[in-house]
Amino acid sequence: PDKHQHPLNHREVARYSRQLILPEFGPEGQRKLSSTSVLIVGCGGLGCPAAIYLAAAGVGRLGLIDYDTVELNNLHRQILHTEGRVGVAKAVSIALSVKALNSHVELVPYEVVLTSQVALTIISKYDIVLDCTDNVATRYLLNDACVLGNKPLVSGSALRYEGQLTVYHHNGGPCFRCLHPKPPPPETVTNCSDGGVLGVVPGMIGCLQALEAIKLASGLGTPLSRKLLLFDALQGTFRTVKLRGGRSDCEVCGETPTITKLIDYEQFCGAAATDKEKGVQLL
Amino acid sequence: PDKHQHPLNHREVARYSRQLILPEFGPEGQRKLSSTSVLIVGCGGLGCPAAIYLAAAGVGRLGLIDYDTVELNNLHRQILHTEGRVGVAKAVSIALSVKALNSHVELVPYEVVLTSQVALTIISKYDIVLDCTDNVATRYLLNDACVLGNKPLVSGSALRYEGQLTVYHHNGGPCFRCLHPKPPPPETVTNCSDGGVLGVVPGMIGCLQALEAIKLASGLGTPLSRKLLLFDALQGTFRTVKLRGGRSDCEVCGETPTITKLIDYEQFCGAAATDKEKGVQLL
Amino acid sequence: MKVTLEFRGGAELLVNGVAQHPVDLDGCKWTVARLLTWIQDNLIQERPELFLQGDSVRPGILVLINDTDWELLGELDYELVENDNVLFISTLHGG
Amino acid sequence: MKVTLEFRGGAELLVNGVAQHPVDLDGCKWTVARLLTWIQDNLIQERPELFLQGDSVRPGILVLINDTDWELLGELDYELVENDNVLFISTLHGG
Ligand SMILES: [Zn+2]
Ligand SMILES: [Zn+2]
Repeated sequence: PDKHQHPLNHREVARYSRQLILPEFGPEGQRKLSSTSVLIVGCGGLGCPAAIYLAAAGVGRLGLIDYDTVELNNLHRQILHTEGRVGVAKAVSIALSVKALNSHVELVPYEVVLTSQVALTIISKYDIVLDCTDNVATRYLLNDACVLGNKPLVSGSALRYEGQLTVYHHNGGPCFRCLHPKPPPPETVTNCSDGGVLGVVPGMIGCLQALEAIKLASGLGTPLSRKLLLFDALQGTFRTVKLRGGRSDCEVCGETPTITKLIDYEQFCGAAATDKEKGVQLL
Repeated sequence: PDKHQHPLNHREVARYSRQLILPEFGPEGQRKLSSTSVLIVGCGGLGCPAAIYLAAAGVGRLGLIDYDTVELNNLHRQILHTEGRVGVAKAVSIALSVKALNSHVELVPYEVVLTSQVALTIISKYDIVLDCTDNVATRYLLNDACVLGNKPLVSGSALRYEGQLTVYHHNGGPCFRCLHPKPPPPETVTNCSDGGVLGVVPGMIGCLQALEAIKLASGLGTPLSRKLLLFDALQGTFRTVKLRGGRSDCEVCGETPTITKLIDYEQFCGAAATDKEKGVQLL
Repeated sequence: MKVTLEFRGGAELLVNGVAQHPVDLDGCKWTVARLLTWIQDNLIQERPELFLQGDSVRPGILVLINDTDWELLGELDYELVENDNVLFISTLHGG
Repeated sequence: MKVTLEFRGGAELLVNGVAQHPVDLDGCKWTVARLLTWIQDNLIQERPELFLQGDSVRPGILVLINDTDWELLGELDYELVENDNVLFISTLHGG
């Protein structure tokens, strides 16, 4: 029997009534969402809003990956953590907040570093992957894993007052490597520890990642594939630019790929897979 | 002594380090934010994200108005409430979630209906007001109160797959009445109970309301005054349109105002100040 | 004269749920006032009073011409030019 | 020929922190390749290797011409026309 066809129970009708009455969504959209699993990689500024809005909407299963623990300096933007959970694993902390809102979502926290050894195994268990990470090496790793595992990748990023969003490897659109065959020189990459970020910027982008995942899961609307959204918080402006399609000569998603298994991404990028502070004097 | 001049203490430097290193924000922006009070009217789909991001960023005092209690059907979009708090006052529920994230923000929950009797007294205690309400009568009331009390009003709204955002009564820009001298016919107004809403849409707009309030408080960037942002979640598009300035013949903010104290807004609009379900059969 | 009419924020429900209407108007002198009558006669399916009231749009609908408030452009007297975009947006109140 | 150059996502730090640069280029035949050299000579304050690498932009910078990926328009060979907007955007990685 089709897993989308189960009737909604009384509890689901009561809880989701405000989205069930949306004509394009309806009970069918709700069923699709509840049979969809989403993997959130990174439980920080992007992962928090993405996780809570996906759970609120009633996604079936939510995987939450982060090797890190909550620090006080996370709390200006990572809104699902709490003062009382400083020192607790971020994946566990998000799961606690999400469970309080919706106990019917299946939550799978992973307190691991996403490495080339574990990535494909974990990703294979999910339908949609969200890149909520904070460093170049993990972004290439996740991209290649999603291409090899054939999953759409909803990629968000934020720094200072700007945010970027797109959906990779979906419906003929490009993957991250199609846009960026070579990694950036390490000295040109700024992370949130060094460059700072206004907290509500990843808030916005994380909400939009949840929205894109809901659209992919339910078939609603037009996903942001082959398009890149640029958000400028200071001006309050949004700009959508048109991207190339998938490149036939892409090393991972092209016609004759040379990357057929995951490689060493820290070596490839010349940078560590972490956004940890490097002891910079801030003030 | 200027209240903006107090030095940041060690805890503040540690907690807010990622926004303190933003050159345009810095310690001065943080001090301005911590000496700013923001009133959030409506603790629902817009008020939740607005409250948590303002608190995370370190606003000084947060007023939270809502007469209503948490219901199960709120939880698909009102992400600061929990299953365990169904039946609890929404203003109190938000305060509990916000306090867990940042115990240094002063929280003032008001479990009241915003009426013409209490509005001016409450608003006079705050620097910036956020309209996170859900009905036309309260929106006119709040607009007139902000004009009479001379406070900028960050107005957000959401329905189905669309959201709207602007800042009223700021820097020569229009107030709500400049745009809408007459209320809409009641039969043309749809609320979230009747029309439904995808939860992440008020999520986005509430984040943007927090952003606009942070910009107003800290003097960063360009506020969304004389402009209206239109968000379409299905297409993933944002559009900013240019609005008129304040009208010299506006009944409340014009040169010879006829509205010099608050009136009866339910009578003016021919509609109740509530978004309660009217027993509609949903499915 | 080719112009695009758009209906958003719920106003699209007055025109069969379709947001974008590219239309080709006969002749060349079209004020917004004339356009409103044309829309009422040609696009509105039912309950025209939910779109027009008197000779203007009903309270609650904003009119934007090329993304600018029509109040800055002469409102009913504005004369359309080729490729203009006229957006009718119903103000939302939910939260 | 008047064109607007924009630098975003951190790329503006290479050009004095200014995002928008309206410029007036001498003559009329300007490929993007020629523009890149001009930018390096006229706008980049220091460390040009953070903008150019070989004869193209360094990895991590996307080029958008009138909001369209330059890869769809011929990349270095695209010939600019009056009022073109060329956006250099550094890809963000924070979260
Ligand atoms: Zn590719
Ligand atoms: Zn006014």
